Amino acid sequence: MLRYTLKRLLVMLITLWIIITLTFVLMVSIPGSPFNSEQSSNETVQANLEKHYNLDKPYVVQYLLYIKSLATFDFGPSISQPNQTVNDLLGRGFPISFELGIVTIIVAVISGIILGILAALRHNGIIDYIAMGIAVLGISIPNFILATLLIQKLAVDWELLPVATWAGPEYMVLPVIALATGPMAIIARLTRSTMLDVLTQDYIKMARAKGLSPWKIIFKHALRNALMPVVTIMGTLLAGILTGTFVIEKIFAIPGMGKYFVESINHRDYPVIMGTTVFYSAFLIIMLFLVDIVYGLLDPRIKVHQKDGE
Amino acid sequence: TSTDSGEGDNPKQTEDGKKDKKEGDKDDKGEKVLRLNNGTEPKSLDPSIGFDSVSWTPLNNLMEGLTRLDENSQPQAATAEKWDISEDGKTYTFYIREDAKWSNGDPVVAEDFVYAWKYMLDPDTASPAAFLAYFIEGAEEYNSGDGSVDDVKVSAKDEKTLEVVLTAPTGFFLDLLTNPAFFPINHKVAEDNPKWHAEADTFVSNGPFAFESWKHEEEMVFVKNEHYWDKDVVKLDKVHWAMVNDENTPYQMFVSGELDVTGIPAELSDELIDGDNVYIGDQGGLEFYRFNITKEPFQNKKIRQAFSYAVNRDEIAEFVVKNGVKPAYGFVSPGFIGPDGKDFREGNGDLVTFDPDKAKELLEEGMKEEGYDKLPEITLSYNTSDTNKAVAETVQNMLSEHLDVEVKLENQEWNVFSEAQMNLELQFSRSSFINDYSDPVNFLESFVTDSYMNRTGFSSKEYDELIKKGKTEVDEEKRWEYLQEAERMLADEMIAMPIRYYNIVALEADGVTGLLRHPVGYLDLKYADKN
Amino acid sequence: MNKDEPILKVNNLHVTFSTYGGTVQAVRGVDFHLNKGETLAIVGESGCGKSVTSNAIMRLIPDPPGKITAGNIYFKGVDLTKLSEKKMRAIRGVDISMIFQDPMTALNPTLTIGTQLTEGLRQHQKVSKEKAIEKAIDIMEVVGIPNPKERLKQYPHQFSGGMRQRIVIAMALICEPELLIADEPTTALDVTIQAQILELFETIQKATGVSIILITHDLGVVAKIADRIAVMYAGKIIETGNNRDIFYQPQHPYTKGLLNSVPRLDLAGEKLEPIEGTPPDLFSPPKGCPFAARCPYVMEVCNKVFPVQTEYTDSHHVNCWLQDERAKSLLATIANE
Amino acid sequence: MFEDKERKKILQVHHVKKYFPMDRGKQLKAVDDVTFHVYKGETFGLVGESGCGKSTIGRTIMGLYNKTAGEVIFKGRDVHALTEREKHAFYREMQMIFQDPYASLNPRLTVREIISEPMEVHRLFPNKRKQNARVDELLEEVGLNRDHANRYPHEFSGGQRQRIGIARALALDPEFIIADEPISALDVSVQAQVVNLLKTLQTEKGLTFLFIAHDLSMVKHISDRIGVMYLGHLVELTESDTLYDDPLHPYTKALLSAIPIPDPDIEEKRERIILKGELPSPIDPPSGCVFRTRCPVAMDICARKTPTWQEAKPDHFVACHLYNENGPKVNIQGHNKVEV
Amino acid sequence: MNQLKKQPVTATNIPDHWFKQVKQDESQAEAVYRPSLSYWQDAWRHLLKNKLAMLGLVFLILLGFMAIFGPIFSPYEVNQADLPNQYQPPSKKHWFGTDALGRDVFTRTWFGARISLFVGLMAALIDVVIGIVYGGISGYKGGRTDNIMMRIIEILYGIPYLLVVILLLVVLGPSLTTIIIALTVTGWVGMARIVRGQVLQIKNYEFVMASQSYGTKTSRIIRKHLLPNTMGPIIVQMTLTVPSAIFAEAFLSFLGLGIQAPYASWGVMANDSLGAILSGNWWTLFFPAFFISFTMFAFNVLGDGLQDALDPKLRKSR
Ligand SMILES: Nc1ncnc2c1ncn2[C@@H]1O[C@H](COP(=O)(O)OP(=O)(O)OP(=O)(O)O)[C@@H](O)[C@H]1O
Ligand SMILES: Nc1ncnc2c1ncn2[C@@H]1O[C@H](COP(=O)(O)OP(=O)(O)OP(=O)(O)O)[C@@H](O)[C@H]1O
Ligand SMILES: [Mg+2]
Ligand SMILES: [Mg+2]
Repeated sequence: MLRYTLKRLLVMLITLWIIITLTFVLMVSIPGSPFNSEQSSNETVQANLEKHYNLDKPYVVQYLLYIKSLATFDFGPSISQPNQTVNDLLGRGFPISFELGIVTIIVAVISGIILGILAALRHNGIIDYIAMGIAVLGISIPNFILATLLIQKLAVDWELLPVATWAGPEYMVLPVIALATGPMAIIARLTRSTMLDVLTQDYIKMARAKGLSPWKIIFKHALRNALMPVVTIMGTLLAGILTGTFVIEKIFAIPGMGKYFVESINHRDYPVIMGTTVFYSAFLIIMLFLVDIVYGLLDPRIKVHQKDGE
Repeated sequence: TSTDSGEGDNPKQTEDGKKDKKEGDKDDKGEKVLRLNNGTEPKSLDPSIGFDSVSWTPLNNLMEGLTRLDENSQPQAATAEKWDISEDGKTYTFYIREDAKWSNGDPVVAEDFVYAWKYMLDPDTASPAAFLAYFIEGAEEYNSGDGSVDDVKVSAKDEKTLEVVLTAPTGFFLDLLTNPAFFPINHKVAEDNPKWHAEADTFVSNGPFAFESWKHEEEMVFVKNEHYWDKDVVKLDKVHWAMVNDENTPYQMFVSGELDVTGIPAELSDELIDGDNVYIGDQGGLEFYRFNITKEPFQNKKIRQAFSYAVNRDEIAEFVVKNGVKPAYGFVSPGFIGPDGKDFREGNGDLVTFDPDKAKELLEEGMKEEGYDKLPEITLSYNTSDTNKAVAETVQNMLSEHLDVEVKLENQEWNVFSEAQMNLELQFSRSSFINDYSDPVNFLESFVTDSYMNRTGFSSKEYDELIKKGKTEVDEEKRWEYLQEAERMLADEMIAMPIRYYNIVALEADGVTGLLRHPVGYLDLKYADKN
Repeated sequence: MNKDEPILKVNNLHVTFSTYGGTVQAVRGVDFHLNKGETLAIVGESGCGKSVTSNAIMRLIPDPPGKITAGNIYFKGVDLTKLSEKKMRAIRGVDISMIFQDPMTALNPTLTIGTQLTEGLRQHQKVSKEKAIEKAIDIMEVVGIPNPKERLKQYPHQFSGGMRQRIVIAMALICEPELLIADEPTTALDVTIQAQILELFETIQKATGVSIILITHDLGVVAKIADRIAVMYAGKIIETGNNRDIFYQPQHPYTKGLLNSVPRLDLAGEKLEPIEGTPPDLFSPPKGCPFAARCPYVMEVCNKVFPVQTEYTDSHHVNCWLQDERAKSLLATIANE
Repeated sequence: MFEDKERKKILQVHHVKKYFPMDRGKQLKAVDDVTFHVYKGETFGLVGESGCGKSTIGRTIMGLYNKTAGEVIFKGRDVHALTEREKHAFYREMQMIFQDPYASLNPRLTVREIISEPMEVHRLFPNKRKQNARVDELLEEVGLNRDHANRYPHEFSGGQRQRIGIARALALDPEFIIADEPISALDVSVQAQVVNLLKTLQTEKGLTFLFIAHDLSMVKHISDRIGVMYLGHLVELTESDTLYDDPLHPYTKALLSAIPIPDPDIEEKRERIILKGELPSPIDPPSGCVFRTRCPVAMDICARKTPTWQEAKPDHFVACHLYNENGPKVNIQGHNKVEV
Repeated sequence: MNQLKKQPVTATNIPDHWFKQVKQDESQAEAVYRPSLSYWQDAWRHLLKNKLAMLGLVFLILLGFMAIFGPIFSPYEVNQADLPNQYQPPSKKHWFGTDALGRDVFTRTWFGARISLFVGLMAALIDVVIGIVYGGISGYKGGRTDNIMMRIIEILYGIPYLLVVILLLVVLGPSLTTIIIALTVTGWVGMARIVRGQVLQIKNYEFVMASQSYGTKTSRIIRKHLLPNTMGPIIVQMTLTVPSAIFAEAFLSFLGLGIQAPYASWGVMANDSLGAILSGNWWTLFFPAFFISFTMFAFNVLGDGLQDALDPKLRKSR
């Protein structure tokens, strides 16, 4: 196990390194620099700025400098927010995005699963159609439209909830709904199809033959098995929610890190681009790894280290 | 000189405010709390580094320079009680108020200014605003690494006296000093803690407000500064700054009472713009389209002119951009008062008009001159934004309707766009300009040969000469004339086609009064009140 | 008919499934009974409706698409087809238990053996967890699983096929049912393991007196363990009788064919005589005898009318027109062959 | 069957091992040192419990698995040393029928496509017409009719499907067919159909069969010689009648006794050797003799020494310490007691 | 054998001559009684029976029809602006109202349908092709190859998409092709993972080994044996790809990659009209959004139907 973990860790590091390198190449090959956004119409000023951020050095040197700073977990200063280091930005934004992401995932998973179960239990019945109708809507309405709509109705017109900002639990309700709807829909569809499959399994029949109540059968016997595919997509889903929150964070004025993924690139804020990329990729790779582990926990048949080779 | 990036229309100077309903109950026990929206986290509250409105708007209320703009947007004595100007107009001597104090109780001294400005000019500081101080002798050399800090002609004559020597007489220098880049820095604090400006606890201010708390990316809270020399006129107890960077949300927060001031989403303009609680004011800035005269067919002046005549700017302002913006019939936006007391704009009158017949005529002539049967393909590029797109679509439609010219549209990501524009790769492209300081020359100097802002391929010795004179002429009236002539020349050559001016629009909640806004300058809450 | 009231009596049971392709008439009028303490084997080809019959007794036909369209199932005098789902649930696992065909799939891979063993007990008898575990350990010893205490904490995949099947049996027995339905309990197992399991069945029946319905297509197993045998073909029971009746005096050509097609280890070199052809399609079962298409002695009547039941002996009943008076001559020629 | 020692060995399997790598460097010894040969024209049966390595041997012989050690000699050439081209030719001489008639036919191909695929791969026919004619011929050979060619597997019963599988194996006209449990998934009444078909084909075409099954009664019925496997090892090998009349290995005896006989009277009198315990894991098999953990007559030596594969009687091979030259005679008697 | 029968039961109403042995037709005994349909016919029959799927199909055909002919029915040009006439609610003159520049929303909606449907379908198709090839190889080869190919996918996930998009913009310039490239450059990843999972599972089926046993080449095995059996999940994934491609197109157009103003796809139209929620000019947002949902719905039910129809009835008949 230890050897396996170490091996896996090494592969992760190599993957990460390739991502960083490719990102660096992409970054410097697109037009624009952090400073040509008119601010420094003056060449001297421009030169000063470039020198300050080592951008006057050859790319190779910049790359090596960057790798070096990475090794010390110091992503350097942000260019567009000079008082802050990338560590500051991520350190502040990540917990918020993570909180939002986790709550969203929980809501999406729970509601998606319930919807999926209902649909599966009433296969081809009216409830099935309604649940899948909701799922179709959920997938086809983008979250920014939903968010604006929710604010207008729930917060402005009916005054049930605050409009925006991040000042307490009630501020989380609307963004979570807006973010969770899409994943919920996908999870609902997934749960439905696996549930339909699981419900025909012999062990479900066995459970019924024991005279267990339908609820016990669903939650104890069926659900766990039906969850496997949901877990599979969880890693990328969570990672996706972390980056995909940009629009929602913007609309709800949530101080998360979603915006850095977009703004760092818009501003050509090189250190932040690299920082977010490293952070996100590492997170994603770790999530995928965790998913494997959770997979093993959910299904005792699967041992983590057997998943690949087979 | 600065054009806005990406954000397009709603330049950040349209400040918003906010009111937190929940906290309101608690604070409203007689406390006057104004809730505003700063849009985003300030880039930096270091006066030398900030250099954008999200930084300088809060800074303008925390700090104060030697001068401050009054309700007529004229510089008035602030930290400086009074000043002398030498006869050649190059040496300024400022006398700092005795009662000017920092929020930690330290007196504001001349050394604080010297420190701040030299710090700004230090090449290692890499201040993006440093060029603003190039009017000071020795500044440019020092900043570019050619000179020494000792040659920068800023000095503290004594504790409260500051002397500045300029390279040339500069009519708008006092105006320039209202810019946050010229704010003082408490040198004792700064030497002790170079990061003093990064957090609320370490921040020392000398303006109407002091920094109470700063939750990064979330909220800033200012309180009335008890050490401010003019604290009696400050009526607000607190200012909350939210950071909501969206078009619709701030308005929705305003409606639900979470903000006191906000902008108007374009789509609601028709509905709201005529309301009593709407403030509309000029803003020094222009949206315009550049012709690249190195690319066909815009090497031809008549064709350029034809394009300009074919655009109905009234309709663009009224139906497309909305929000009470004014169509631009000249380059320099209204709001710059000349020595005769007249607005620069009024003085020079309308330089471009909408005249489809004349446009057609000119186009034909132009085409004949160039020997075109058909115009080469024309692509209009703009940087991505909803309003930019709508304007471009409209212009496209107008050119098609009035000139029978089919123009292709192309939008690009901001950085890609601006780099292409700078490299003269774009044929016909959108631009915008927001004044950095309050003088017509600020815009006009963009088109001198070699200017970073030129981006059209235009080069005229005559024009360069006019601008040079427009900058250094001591006689204000003459200076004004040079500038007006330059503007007329720009219109005649038609190397850029004005579309519309910028403005500031704000919705203010009932009872909110006394917010000062300037065509060039930053929101001032010194006199603001809320009942 | 036996004097003491049978524990289970199935009358004219019909089960259908509606599918895209049409309606499958999986069970088409099955009658049989089961006496207390006896073992009834239901044999027949794959797809003839054995499992559907047993599921119908448990009322475990998935509905939709399945439905019991006619017939009664009397368990100790109560008609199970009329019971509410809730009452039925109280019977399942307590009075009637079931063992499923495939031990690999009948156990939930994600739950421990202990959980799966005890949950039925806890549901029905509301015993404490400790009690339930005690009982589970006992029953695991009965079915012959060593170290039951540790084994309870393990997952199905940690057991071999034979052990899993024993666990499934233990699960069926834990509430001490009166009727045990075993649907091909050894089909998935190897002969040496099968031998162990069959032994186990006999032991348990001796100990508890449980009545067993054993569903299988392995005639060897039947010969060893069954008291009575019902031969099923295409949704109908075509011959029933005591163990020896069926093996030594099979009357139905299908039963004979079945016996002939099995290679005998003890009889060397004998040629196998397979039943040619395949069973009919249950989407549109033939009007007459379903075996007619494959029957070497088919008569015109066979294609038209389903044979009435003939009582060959007291205990031995056949549905075949060859038993009819009018087919005597034919029957005689067959006997001479 | 009655030809003499001069019979030609068409296939020789010499000390073949097939280990599957597992995690943590462990190995699953699916086939461990197996030696036997098959004569031309005979049917060689291979029996054993599920998971004992029968399919693995079959697949290793076919070259579908790479061997771990040993040699597979088919008609004098080592199968695993063939070049790509030789291999292609080899497939035409040896074919395989698969265990599961449901899983071994692609549900989305027509019967014609299934049967003609090997011919297409080997480019046997210049045009489609000839190929189709051959498909029709094959279908009739295995007792289906040509109308069936355009249907899909799911429209057939298990027996019919297995015939399709057989037709596919015959498509390349092989001399040698490995039948990997071709009947175990079928109903008894259908099993006989398929077995009879295979027998007929054998006599008609002079085929050689390696017939794999776990049902000893069926294997005995069809085979000339039988090998009994246990946990990757061959434990006994002899003529099929001899095996039944005079089994030597305790496992063979247990196996024979465990097979239920469809005859109540015999069943009633019959005594069984019930093996205790379960099949050990091939990942770490018992030391010495792999059967010793379940063997009713296990001795000390069984745990220490692996029994050698030897000809205990003429043409009767066994791997058991009871029959080792220096093995203790006493135990043979002890062993005889448990006999059926 | 000849024990006495007790009272033979006789069905008296049956004519005696029926009790004669008859010859049974041998071939009939072998006949398969199930209606004989080819695989695709069978699938098609199932699809036809699925009312919802048919509804979806009809909707899609209708959408396609309107995309082609819708703009022709309208008296307005797609880009014909009429500024003073902006934001007219739906009326007889403008069925779907007018937008911010006074253009006819009805005309623009159908024009947008062309782009959105094209982009959605193309993206889905290309995703499928690349995903199948990549996932198929990765899953089939397994082991080290699979491992490396999966790491490459992780890398693709990790690289900031926006950077790639901007690079594409710079290198290729705006066009429909660019947008399709941008949509598919990473879009296939999900599909590849799904195909891989399926192939990993299916490659262990015996029919694959059977095919190997006579020397079939890998490419043929993937093509003939593995892929046809992975259709179900592929179809589901495809139905999800279509709407997400439609929205992604809007985002990319916003960045300047795709279709250029004044032409607009549904996604762009919806994007541009977000303010309608505040202002009450609902029609500008509603129509494009509605048709996106509508398309999504149609694809979904059709996809579900297809999946059902293509599912091998393997298990059922067993
Ligand atoms: N859920 C179902 N939907 C449709 N048809 C079904 C269903 N369950 C069973 N059938 C059909 O009912 C018939 C009888 O099936 P059953 O499972 O009882 O056969 P069996 O005798 O148990 O066969 P086996 O020996 O293979 O288990 C078959 O034709 C089968 O196709
Ligand atoms: N590809 C493989 N990878 C790993 N282990 C394998 C593989 N194929 C077979 N095995 C293992 O090798 C052993 C022998 O398997 P094999 O399939 O040869 O058994 P068998 O005798 O054919 O059994 P059955 O009668 O069930 O078909 C088993 O333990 C099996 O799990
Ligand atoms: Mg069954
Ligand atoms: Mg096998």
